[in-house]
Amino acid sequence: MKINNQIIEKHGLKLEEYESIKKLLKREPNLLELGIFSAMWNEHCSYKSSKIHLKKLPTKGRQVIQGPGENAGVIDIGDEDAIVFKIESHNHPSFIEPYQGAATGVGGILRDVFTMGARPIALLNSIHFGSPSHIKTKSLLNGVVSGIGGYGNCIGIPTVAGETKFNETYNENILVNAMAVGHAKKNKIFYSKAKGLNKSVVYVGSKTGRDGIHGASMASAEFDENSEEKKPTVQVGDPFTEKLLMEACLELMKDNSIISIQDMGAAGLTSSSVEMASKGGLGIELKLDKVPCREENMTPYEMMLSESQERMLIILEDDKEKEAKKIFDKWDLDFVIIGKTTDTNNLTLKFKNEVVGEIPIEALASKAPLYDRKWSKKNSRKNKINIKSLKKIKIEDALIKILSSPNHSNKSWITNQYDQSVMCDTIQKSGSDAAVIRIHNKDKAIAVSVDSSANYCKSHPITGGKQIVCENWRNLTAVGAKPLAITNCLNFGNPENKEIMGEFAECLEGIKEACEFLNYPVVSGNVSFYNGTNNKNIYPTPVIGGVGLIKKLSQPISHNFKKDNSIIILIGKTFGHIEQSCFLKENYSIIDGMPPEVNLVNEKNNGECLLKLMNTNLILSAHDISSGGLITTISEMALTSNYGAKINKPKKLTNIFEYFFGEDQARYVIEIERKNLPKVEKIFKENNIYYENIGITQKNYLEIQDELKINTKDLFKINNEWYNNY
Amino acid sequence: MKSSVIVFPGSNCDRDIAVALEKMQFKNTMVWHKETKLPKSDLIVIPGGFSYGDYLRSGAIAGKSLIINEVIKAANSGCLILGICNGFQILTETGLLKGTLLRNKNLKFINKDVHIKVINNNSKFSKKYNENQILKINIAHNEGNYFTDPEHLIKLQDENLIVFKYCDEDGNINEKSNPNGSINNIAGILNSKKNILGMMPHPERMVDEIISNKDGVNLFSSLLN
Amino acid sequence: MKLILEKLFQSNSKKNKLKFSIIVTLKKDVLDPQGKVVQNTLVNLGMDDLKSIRQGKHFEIDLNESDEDIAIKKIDEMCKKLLVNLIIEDYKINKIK
Amino acid sequence: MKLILEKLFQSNSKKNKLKFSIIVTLKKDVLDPQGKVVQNTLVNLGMDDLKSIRQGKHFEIDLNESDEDIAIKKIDEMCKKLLVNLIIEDYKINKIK
Ligand SMILES: Nc1ncnc2c1ncn2[C@@H]1O[C@H](COP(=O)(O)OP(=O)(O)O)[C@@H](O)[C@H]1O
Ligand SMILES: [Mg+2]
Repeated sequence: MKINNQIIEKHGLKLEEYESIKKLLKREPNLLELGIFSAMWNEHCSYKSSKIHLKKLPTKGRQVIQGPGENAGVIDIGDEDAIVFKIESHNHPSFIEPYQGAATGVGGILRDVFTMGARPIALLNSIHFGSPSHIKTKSLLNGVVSGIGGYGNCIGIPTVAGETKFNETYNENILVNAMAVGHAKKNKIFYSKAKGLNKSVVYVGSKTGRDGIHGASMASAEFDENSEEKKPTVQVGDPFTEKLLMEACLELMKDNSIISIQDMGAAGLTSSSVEMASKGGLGIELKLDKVPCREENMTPYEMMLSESQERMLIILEDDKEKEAKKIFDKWDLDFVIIGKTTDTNNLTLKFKNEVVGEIPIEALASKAPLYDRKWSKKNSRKNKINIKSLKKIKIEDALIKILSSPNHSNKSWITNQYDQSVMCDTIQKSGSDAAVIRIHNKDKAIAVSVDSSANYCKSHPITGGKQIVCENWRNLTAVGAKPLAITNCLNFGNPENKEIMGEFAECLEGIKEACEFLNYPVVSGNVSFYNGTNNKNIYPTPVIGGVGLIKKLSQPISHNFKKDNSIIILIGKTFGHIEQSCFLKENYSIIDGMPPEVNLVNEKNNGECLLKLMNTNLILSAHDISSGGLITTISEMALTSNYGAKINKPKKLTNIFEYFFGEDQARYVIEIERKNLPKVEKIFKENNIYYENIGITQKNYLEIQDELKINTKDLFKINNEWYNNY
Repeated sequence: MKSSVIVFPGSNCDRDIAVALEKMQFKNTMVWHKETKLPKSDLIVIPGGFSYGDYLRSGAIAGKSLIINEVIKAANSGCLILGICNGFQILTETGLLKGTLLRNKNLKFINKDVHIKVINNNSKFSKKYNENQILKINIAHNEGNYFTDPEHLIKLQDENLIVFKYCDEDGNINEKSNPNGSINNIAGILNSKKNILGMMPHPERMVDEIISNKDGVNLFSSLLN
Repeated sequence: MKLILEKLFQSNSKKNKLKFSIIVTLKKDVLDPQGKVVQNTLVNLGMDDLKSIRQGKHFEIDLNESDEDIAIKKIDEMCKKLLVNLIIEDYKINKIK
Repeated sequence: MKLILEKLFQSNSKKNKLKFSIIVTLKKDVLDPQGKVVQNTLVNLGMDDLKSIRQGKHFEIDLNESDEDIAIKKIDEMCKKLLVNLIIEDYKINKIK
């Protein structure tokens, strides 16, 4: 087949890019080679638009064993233990087929983690849907949630935390980000870098079918009206096979037979083989006749570009094939030597004794295009909202509006569909600031949370970027964990648009600043561009997934009030920042102005002081303040316990709505025993912490003097109604 | 006491039950499904999970495995058998327990802590509980909706073969406290000879205070002689 | 009362209820993990002659509708709206009686 | 080599492979939670004429066997041994080709 412009475009390549391909090859590629270039050079694999910005992120620290660049990041949690984690997007496939899209998203991220030698111990997800009233939303929500559950439950890894948000910006482009966390031994981490000549390249796992051919290009292409018609062969997840693959790989990893291992993710066999070879500075030769195929008459093109799930590529030490095969036989999985490492520095593809494709590895990897795309700074609206000019409402009504809104409703409808307890190490499940997972057989635990704030990022990307890192850090701190490192999933619109590219650059600037200041490095991540339809881009939605350490396990801190008549303290300064608040959005449909300012010094100080208090057992319960402000936080502490609270009216601040609903950062609400007040205050003063004693807990009622009195059982009902009636 | 835990491809609560058994001082052995001999054991546990992906019908394919013949032999000679969740489904598929487990009435996977009432504390599996004791225990399943024919249901009642029923916090057994649609709120049953217990809730998840509670402990200690 | 009468009348006038069967199958080339496992199991049980098995769904539908064309249209709508996942599944409607 | 020849020969002699469809339905008295929910959903979607819907399974089987009687026997065995839970399900075998 002669390659023409149409074919080039169909492969998602620009004509200039095709010219570079010819230059690199010093000839015209054949169709197979073109397909391989298109897979490797698209945004998803090459990071061509994002790379120069990603380079700015802090990725180092004493806690970091492996930063970005491998299948997942690795951090040190003391003793011989390491935690391996990463987040990844599966947005476009999930919009087309929500169940399978979400399921295979979970499957893919799990492989990234167990490829590195870690047993997965927790799953998280961040899912964003369009407006609840949009016709597609309900079935997408249903499909995505049961897909996530379907995969995680079957494979037997608890899904312990996440976030679920609705915003019309996602009407035609939902976000499904899945994060996996695994536990490994520090000295038993496996990498993808190939080493040595003439080593066997082994294919293990499921057979290759015509699944998602060009899925990687699809993931990087904008939707248009026809995309529902295009219907690429959807990848179907097979969690059962993944479970077998995971057990088999972990079993093989017990001895020293693996040189390098890499899962087949986006762009399947192509990207996995190229990645191993390029990292090792080697060539690789594949005999495609050997590839286990599910369908008859599959072509080299199809084999190289198939995105069939539950497959891995392994490079083995000499003479280990037999032993290794035994393990895969035991688990009823294919195990086939399909090639070897070479010194040619080429990817060489043979089929029926003929070379059907030959490409220099570096042309696919290091010489892939790199763009410094134009970007523009955001011109943020600095509008101030004057609450007094708005229609008068009662605090109670405003609070009910928030607690019963889709975004703030209790998520049990979702989380009850996930097995959160399997593996018997889940100490704290969904519903708290962060989930807490014990390290098996150990007296320590990790805390995990994922967070995003698209509205903040839209209105002022730098602040928004900083804010999510802080919120994530705060969520871990609130359960008594020392935050260690993050992974991030950067969901943005079309990078060829300079405003979108600006949102990207500035969000990253904010993330970088916060991570640097908090010593909270980025160890892995994923970029998803082209989220949008017909030139309508989604709001910038970077998602942060954080991992923290609880060194010595006692009962972790949860956020429900524990006792009657204990003291409630607000940590951090309240300015009453009401712009971009949930209060204005839910009650007045106003989304305007700047997000709350982020003060990294206060953030760090307040959080570290809170950890000190926790380590001296002075805290009964704690909850960070985020969307919805102080009163929403207090309500959440009340509605899951039998205790309410009696809160004083603010003395200084003029406007009571700004005080109770403002979303100023770096704040927490804590509950302490009366008798401990002097000790706690002393620690606050020593550490220069601004705090206010705002009230006490009491039985059954949440109360603000003269303003509000509401039964906690009613609060619970209000908070649960929306999902149950949706 | 010696116990064996049968491991199928796709079992995923096998480690959890092994940890619980060892914590309760059982001497436990894991048995891979392809094996044809069972080690000598006083208790055989078929754990939860998704054996063979729960494809076809949950428990159906595991019910055809080699080792199951040995389990059936052991059961017939009076060995104690405990099937939890997927294990219960496998036991009904092999016919060791009657009835079947259909999809949950809401067609969704359900994971949460529910309450169950000890209906019969006169069995080897439940003797350490009090009659009518209310336990809080975790369930996690897609197909836990127990169904059986009217005659068998009568038999279950007459011969006191129902060990656990779903109830609410105060012990009320009704439709509202029935999480999955099981007939008569049944959560766990015995065979006529009372040496086989199948139950959907997960007692192995309830043996550690820091994780949950200890309401599952007495099931295991009942089995220790 | 009026309502009940009307309903009675309605169902009388449509006495000849129609019955349909719908067979939903996975599209060609779409992975069928269930079928795969079932196939392996059958082969292990000694069924060597089995070449392939694919699993699908079946629905049996009774309609209060005596006009066959209308009925089929309705069934087709049900398939498209709920019963079938058109992205990965095909379906066939058969009249049983 | 011998093995390959034998295989070739085998598959030649049984050229007329047969294809069957099996429909597995829940027995009448068995609760069908899935069918029930589907039915409610369809009625909520406005399908008032729906009288009842029951969900079952469908298998499509290719056999390396040209003798129809033998084939049906084999399929029947597959049903009894694995595909059908005879306590709660009924089944029907149809030849497709
Ligand atoms: N899709 C989901 N999967 C699992 N847990 C979820 C999901 N959505 C929300 N949650 C849980 O619900 C709780 C509330 O979420 P959120 O309001 O985002 O918390 P926070 O404001 O503390 O970050 C958290 O414990 C979170 O883990
Ligand atoms: Mg929080």
